[in-house]
Amino acid sequence: MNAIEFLTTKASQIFQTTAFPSLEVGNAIMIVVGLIFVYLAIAKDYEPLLLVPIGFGIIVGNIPAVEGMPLSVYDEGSVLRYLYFGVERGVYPPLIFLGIGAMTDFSTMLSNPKLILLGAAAQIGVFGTFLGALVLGFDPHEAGAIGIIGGADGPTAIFLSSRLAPQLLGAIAIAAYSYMALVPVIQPPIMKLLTTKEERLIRMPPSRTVSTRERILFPIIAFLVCTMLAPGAIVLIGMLFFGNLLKECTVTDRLAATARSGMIDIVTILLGFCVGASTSAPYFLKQESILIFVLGALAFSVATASGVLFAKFMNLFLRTKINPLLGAAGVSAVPDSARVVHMVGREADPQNFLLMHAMAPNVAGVIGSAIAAGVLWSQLAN
Amino acid sequence: MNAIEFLTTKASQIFQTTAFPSLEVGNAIMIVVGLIFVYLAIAKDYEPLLLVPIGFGIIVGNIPAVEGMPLSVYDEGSVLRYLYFGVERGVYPPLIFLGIGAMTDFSTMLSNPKLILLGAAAQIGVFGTFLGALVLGFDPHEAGAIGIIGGADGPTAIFLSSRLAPQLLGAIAIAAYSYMALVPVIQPPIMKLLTTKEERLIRMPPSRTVSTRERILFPIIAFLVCTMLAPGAIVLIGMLFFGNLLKECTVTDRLAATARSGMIDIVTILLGFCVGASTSAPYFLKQESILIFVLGALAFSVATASGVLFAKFMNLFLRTKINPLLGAAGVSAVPDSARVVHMVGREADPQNFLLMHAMAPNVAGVIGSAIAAGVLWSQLAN
Amino acid sequence: MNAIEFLTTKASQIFQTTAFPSLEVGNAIMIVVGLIFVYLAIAKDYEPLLLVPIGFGIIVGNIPAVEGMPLSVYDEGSVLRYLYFGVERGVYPPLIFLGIGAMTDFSTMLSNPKLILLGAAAQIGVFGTFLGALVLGFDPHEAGAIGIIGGADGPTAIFLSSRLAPQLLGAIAIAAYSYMALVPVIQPPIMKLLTTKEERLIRMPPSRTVSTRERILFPIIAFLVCTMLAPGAIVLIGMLFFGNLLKECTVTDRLAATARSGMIDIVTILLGFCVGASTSAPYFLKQESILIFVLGALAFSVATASGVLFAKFMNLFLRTKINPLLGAAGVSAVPDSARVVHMVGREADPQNFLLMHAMAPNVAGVIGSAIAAGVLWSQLAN
Amino acid sequence: MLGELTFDPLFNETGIPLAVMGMLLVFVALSILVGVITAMPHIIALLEGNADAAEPTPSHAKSSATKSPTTAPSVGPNSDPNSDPELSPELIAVIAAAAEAELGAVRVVRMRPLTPSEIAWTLEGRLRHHASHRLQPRNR
Amino acid sequence: MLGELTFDPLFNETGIPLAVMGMLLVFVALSILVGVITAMPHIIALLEGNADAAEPTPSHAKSSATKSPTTAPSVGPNSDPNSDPELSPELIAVIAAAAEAELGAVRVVRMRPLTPSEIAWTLEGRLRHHASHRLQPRNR
Amino acid sequence: MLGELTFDPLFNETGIPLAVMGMLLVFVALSILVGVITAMPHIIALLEGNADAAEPTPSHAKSSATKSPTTAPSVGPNSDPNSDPELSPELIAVIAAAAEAELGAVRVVRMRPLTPSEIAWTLEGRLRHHASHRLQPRNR
Ligand code: NA
Ligand code: NA
Ligand code: NA
Repeated sequence: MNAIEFLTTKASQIFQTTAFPSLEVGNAIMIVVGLIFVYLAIAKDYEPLLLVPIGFGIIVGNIPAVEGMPLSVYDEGSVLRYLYFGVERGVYPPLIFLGIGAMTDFSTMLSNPKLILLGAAAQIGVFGTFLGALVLGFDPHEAGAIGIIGGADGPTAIFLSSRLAPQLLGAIAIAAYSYMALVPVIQPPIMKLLTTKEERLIRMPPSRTVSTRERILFPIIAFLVCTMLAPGAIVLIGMLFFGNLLKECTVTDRLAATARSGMIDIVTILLGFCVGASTSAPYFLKQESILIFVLGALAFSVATASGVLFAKFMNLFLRTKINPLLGAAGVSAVPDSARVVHMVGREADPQNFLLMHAMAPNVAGVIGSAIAAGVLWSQLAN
Repeated sequence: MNAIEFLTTKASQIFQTTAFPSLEVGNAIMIVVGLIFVYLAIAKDYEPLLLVPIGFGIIVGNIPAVEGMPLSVYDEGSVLRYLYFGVERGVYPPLIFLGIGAMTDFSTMLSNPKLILLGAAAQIGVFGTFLGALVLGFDPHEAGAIGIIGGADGPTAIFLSSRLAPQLLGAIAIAAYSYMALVPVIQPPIMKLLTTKEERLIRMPPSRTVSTRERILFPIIAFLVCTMLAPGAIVLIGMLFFGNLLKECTVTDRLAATARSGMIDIVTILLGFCVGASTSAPYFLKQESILIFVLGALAFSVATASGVLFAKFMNLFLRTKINPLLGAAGVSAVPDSARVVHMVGREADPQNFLLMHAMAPNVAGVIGSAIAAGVLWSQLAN
Repeated sequence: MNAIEFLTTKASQIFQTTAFPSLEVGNAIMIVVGLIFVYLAIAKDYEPLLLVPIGFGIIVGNIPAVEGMPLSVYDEGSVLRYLYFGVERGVYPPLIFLGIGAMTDFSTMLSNPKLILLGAAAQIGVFGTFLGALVLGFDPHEAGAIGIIGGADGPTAIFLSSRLAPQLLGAIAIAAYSYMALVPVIQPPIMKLLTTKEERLIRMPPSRTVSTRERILFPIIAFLVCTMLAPGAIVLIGMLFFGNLLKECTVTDRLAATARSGMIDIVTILLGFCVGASTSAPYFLKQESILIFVLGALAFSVATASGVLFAKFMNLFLRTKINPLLGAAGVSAVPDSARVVHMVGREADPQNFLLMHAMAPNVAGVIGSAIAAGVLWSQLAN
Repeated sequence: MLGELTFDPLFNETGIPLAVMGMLLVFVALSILVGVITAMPHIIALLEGNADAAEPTPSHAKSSATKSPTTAPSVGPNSDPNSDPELSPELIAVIAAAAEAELGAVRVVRMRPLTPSEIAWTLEGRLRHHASHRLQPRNR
Repeated sequence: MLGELTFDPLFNETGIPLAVMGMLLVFVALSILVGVITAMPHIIALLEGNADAAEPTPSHAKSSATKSPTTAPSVGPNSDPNSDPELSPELIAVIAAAAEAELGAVRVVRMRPLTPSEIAWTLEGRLRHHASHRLQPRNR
Repeated sequence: MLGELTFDPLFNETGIPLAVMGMLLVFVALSILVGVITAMPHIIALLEGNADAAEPTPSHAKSSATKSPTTAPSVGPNSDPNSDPELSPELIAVIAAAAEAELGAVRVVRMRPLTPSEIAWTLEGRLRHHASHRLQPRNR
C-alpha cells in the first residue's frame, strides 16, 4: 500500500464518519424547507417567535442520523427525545395556554359580547375540514386531528394531535403554523370577495368600559360554562382562564408576569424546536403530509369565509350592523387575523380603526377552537 | 320517529357528552370551596399567591371526569398527572425552598439569636398534633404527616406528606394553606389570652448590624448543624440555605435573582394548581379530611400558644425581657404571623414596632419545622 | 434502670438518629473540599456562578446517608435523583449551550476568521489527554470522556461523560470546572515560557465591522458545516447556534433574552448543585479521580501550549503577524482565558488591548471542543 | 386508499353527526357566554346596590387607557407606563425612588421601540398595532 | 376506627418517645445555632485581628438600611433602591446611565405601590409591612 | 491495572488513529468555517449588487459600539444602555416614559457596578473586561 493509496483510504474512512454518506434527498429538501421558514420569519416577520425555532428545528432534525447514536426525537435515550416528551404527551400546549391567558385582555370581548359568535362561526373551518379529511380516506381519529388545523391555533392543534393521531403530529403542527404565518396572504382576498365596499365601511361604536370585577369574574364563569359543556377542553381552557385569572385578579401579578414572560418563552423555544426536529424526512415526507397541507389551506379558507358570512347573517337581525370583516378575525391566529381585519378595513376607509373590535372574535376564536378540540377528543377517544 | 322525537333524542345525546350527567354533589361542594378560596385570596388578600392557584385548581379538579379520557392528576398519561409528578414525588417543595432561601434575609435573626428558640418552641404544635392524630386512630405515618401541619409551612407539609402518607397529601396541603391564610384570624385571640397588657408593651432594643461575612457564613454553618443532627431534613434545609448562600455571597446575584423570581413563580403556579386539582371529591371528601382539618386548627393553636408561653418562660431568666407576642411568630407562616405580632403589638402601643424582631422567630420557625419534618421522616421511614 | 442510665440510653438513641455515627473520613474530606470551592468562588471570584453551586452541592452530597431514606442523587425515588436526571442523561448541557449561544457575540470571530484556527489547535489538549488516559490504563470510552477535560468546557465535558463513561461523570466535571476556575493560575507561566517579549508586544489591527446579515447567516452556516462533518456534535452545536440565531435574528429578542437569563440560570443552579451532590465520598474518592485530576492538569497545559505554538507556526506564513498569546485563548474556558491573554499582553505593553481579539479563538475553542466531543462520541459509541 | 374520495365515512356516527353536534356545542357554549357576559354588569350592579355605583378609579383608568383607540394616536408610545404588562411594580418603584432622590437630571439618549412581533405577543390592542406597515414586511 | 379515641399508640416507640425526641432534637439543633451565631462575630474578629476592624462599608450600609425600623417611617418607601431584592444591578445601572447622560428631567406621574402580598414575599420587613391596614382586608 | 503505563491501546483503531482523525476533522471543519466566513461578505455584496451598498444604520451603530475597544475607555461604563443584552426594551421604554413626563429630577444616590463574573457571562467584550484587577481577586 503506497502513500497515496493510504491517504485515499484514510480520507474515505473519515468521510464515512461524517453525515454525508447517509444524507438523502429527503433530508436535503427538508433542510431547504427549514431555511425557508427561517427566512420568512426573519425577512417577512411572519410569526418569528414560532417559525425561527421550528425552522431551525427542521434543519437540526434532518441532519442524517448516525447509526448507534441516539440523536433524534425518535431515539430512545436521546436528549431531544426528553425535550420532545412535552410535545408528544401534550404537556407544552397547556403551559403555553397558561401564558397566553396571562397576556390576553378579554376587555374588548366583554364590552361587546355578541362578537363572540363570530369566533364560534369560524369553527365551521374545523368541522368542515374534519369531514373533508374523512372523504379523503383518513380515519376518524386522524380526521379530527387534521380538522383542528382550521382552529388556527398551534398549541391546540399539537395538543389534539398528540391525543388522537401522534403519527401525524409533525405534519399537522407544521401545517398549522405555516398557514398561521400566511394569514396576511390567505385572508384578504377571501374577505374582499365576500363583502361589498359599503359593508367594509361600517364603523363600530366605541366599546364600553369594563370593570375590574367583570374581568375577574369572567375567567371563572367562562371556565365553568365551557368545561361543563365540553369536558375534553378542560386542560387547555383551564390553563387559559387560570392564566387570565392570575392576570386580572390584581393580587398575583408576579405569577402572571412570570407566566407570560419566562415560562411561556422557555416552553415556546422547546416546543418550536422539538416540533421542527420531529420532521425528519422519513417521518415527514409522505403522501399524508401533502394531503394535510391541502386540507389545511381549505381549513383556513373555510374558517375565514364562515366568519365573514356569519357576520353578514347576523346583520340581518341587528340594528347596529357589524362590519363583516370582523368575521375573519374569528379564525384565532391571534393577533394576526385581527391585524389583517384592521388593514383591510383601512384600505376601504383609512379612518376606520377595527383592530380593537377584531380582538373580540379573535380571542373568542381561541376559546371556540379549544371547545371544538374538546368535543372531537371526547367523541373520538373511545 | 317524528321531528320532535328526533330533536329530543339528539339533545339528550349531546347532553350525555357534557359533564352534567356525571356531576355529583361532592364535586359541586368542592367547586364552591374552590370559589371561596379564590374569593378569600382576592377580596381578603389572604395568601393570594397560593390560594388563587389552589382555588382555581380545586375548581378544575372537580369538573367531573369523562370515561376513557385521561384528564385528572390521578389518570395515567394525562397532562395534569405529569405536572402533579413534582407534587407527588416531593420535587416542587425543595425548589420553593431554594427560592425562599434566595429571598430571606436572616440578618434580624443573626443580630438577636436568642429569639431563635421561640421558633423551636412553636414546634410543640407539630409533635402535639402528631400525638393527637395517633389518639384519633391515624397510623404513625399518617400522624406524622398530619402533625407537620403545625409547622405552618406549606412546602414542608407537602414534602413530608409525599414521603409518609401520599394518600392524605391533598387534605394536608389544603389544611396547611387554609390555616396559613387564616393566621390573622386564628392567632390574635390566643396571643391576647396568654399575655398581659404590660407584657405586650415591652419594647425590643434595636438590632445590631450584621456583617456580610456573618451573613455568608451563616447558611453554611447552619446547614451543617441542622443536617448533621437531622439528616432527613437535608433536601429542604439544603435548598433553603443554598438559596440563601446564593443571595448573600455577593458573587452569584444573577442566580439568586432568578431563583427568587422566575423559578419560584413557575414552581408556585404548578404546585398550587396541582395541589388544588388533586382534591377531586371522591379522593377528598372523606372523614379523614374532616379530622385533618380539626387537627390542623389544633396544631396552629398549640403552636401559637407554645411560642408565647415559651417566651414568657424565657423572660424568667432574661434581664432584657422579650415581648412574649414574638413567640407567636415562631409559627412560621412567613411573613403573616410576624405581621400579626406587629399588629397586636401596635394595638397595645402604636409606637411599638415589632415587625423586624418578629422576623427572627418567624424564619427560625421555618428551620425548626424542616428539622421536625426530617426527624419524623427518618424515624417513621423504616 | 436508674435515671442516669435512662438518660444515657436516650442520648445514645438520639445520637443514633443523627448523621454522626455514619460520618466517615471520606465524607469529612469532601465537605472540606466543598468549603474550599465555596471559599475560592467567593473570596477569589473564581467562576463563582459554577463553583458556589458545585461547592455547596459537594457539602450536601457528603452529609452521610441514612439507611432506608432515599436522599442522594444515587437513590431511586429521591428528589435529588430527579434533579440529577438532567445531568445523568445529558439534558442540562445542551440547554446551557442554548443560553450561551444567546449571549455569545461572534462578531470578533467573524471579523478575523483566521484566529478560528487557534481554537482548533487547542483541541490537541483533548486528543493528547485521550492518549494519555489510554496509556494510564483507562478503557477507550473512559479515555474519551477524560480527554474532553482538555476542551475546558464544563457542559461539553458533562455531556460527553454522560454518554461514554457515566461512572466518571462526577470526577470529570469537578476536574473540568476546577481547572477552568484555575485558568488565571495555570496559563500565564506557560504563555510566558513559550513566547518572546517581542511576540507579546505584537498589536492586532482593529477589527472590521460585521453586518447584521453576516451575523444572522453565520449560526446557520456554521451549524451545517460542523454537524455534517461531526454529526455527534449535533445536540451541543445545534443548541449553541440555535441560541445564537435567536439572539442575532432581530425578531426573537424576547426568546433570546429568556434563554440567556432565566433559563440558563435555572439550569446552571440545578446542574452545578447536582454535579456537586454526586461527589459522595464512596463514589468519588477513588484512584480514578486522582488520575483524572492529574490528566486534567496535563490537558489544560497541553491545550494552552498547542494554541500558543500554533499561533507561532501561523506567523511563519502570515504577513500581518498574530500575537501568539492569543493562542492560549483557544482553550475555551470562556471568557477567562481571553482575559488571561489580555492581562499577560498588558504586562508586556499596557497599551495593548488584546481582549476583543482573544474572544475570537475563545469562542472558536467552544465550537472546536464540541466537534471533538462529537467525533469521540461517534467513534466510541459503537 | 388515502387520496381516493370515499363518502361513506360521512354517514357514520363519527361523520356528519359528530360535526353537527360539535358545531352545536361550540355555539351553545359561546352563546351562553354571550348571555352571561351581557348579564354580568347588571347582576353586579344589583348585588352592590347603589353603594358603590361609582366605578373604582383604578380599573376605570386602566380600561380607558386600553379602550379608546381613536384618541390614542396623540399619546406617546410609552406615556402610561403603568398599563404595560411587562413593567413590573419594582421597575416603577425604582424610578420613583430615583425621582424622590432629587437633583441631577435624566435624558435618555436613544431607545429602541418594541419590535412588532414582541408587541404582538401582548395582544394588548394598543395603537402601535394599528400601523399597517406591520403587514408590509421589512425587506432586509 | 378513625375518629374513636385510642390512647395505646401514644406509648409505642412511635408515640410519645418519638415526640419527645423530636422536640429535643429541634431544641438541640437550634440551641447550637444560637451558640454559633453568638460566637460568630467574636471568632471573625479574632481571626481578622484588628487588621480590618472597620467593617466594610457596603455591608454596613445595607445592614443599617434594613435594621432600623424606628427611624424608617420618615424615609420614603423606595429611598434605598439598593436594598430591594428585586432590583437587579442592570436596573440600577441603566438609571445611572440615564443620569449620567444629563439634561432633561424626569417625573413619574403615577406609580402603583407593591401590593401587600408581593411585598410579603420579599420578607424584607420594610416599613410598608407596618401598616396595619394590611390586616384589614380590602373590600372590593 | 489503572495507573500502570500501557502503550498497546495507543495502536488500536481507538488509539492514535482516532486522535489523528479527530484533530483532522476539527481542523477541516474550522478551516471550512474560515473559508465561508471570509467569503461571506463578498457573496452578500455580490447578491445585493450595489443596491444597498450602504450598511443599514442599526447594525452599524451596534457593531461600532462593540468593535472599537481602543476608543471605548473614554466612554462611561453605561453610556450606551442599548447595547446591554440584559436591558429589555421595556426597561428603556419606561425610562423614556419617565423622561417624557417631564419636570422633577432624578439622581441615583448609589449604585453597585456589575460584579466581574456577572459581566463575564455576557461575553460582550466591553471595556470593563479590560480592567486587569479582575485577575487580582478581591480579598474579603
Ligand atoms: Na380558532
Ligand atoms: Na414552622
Ligand atoms: Na475548548
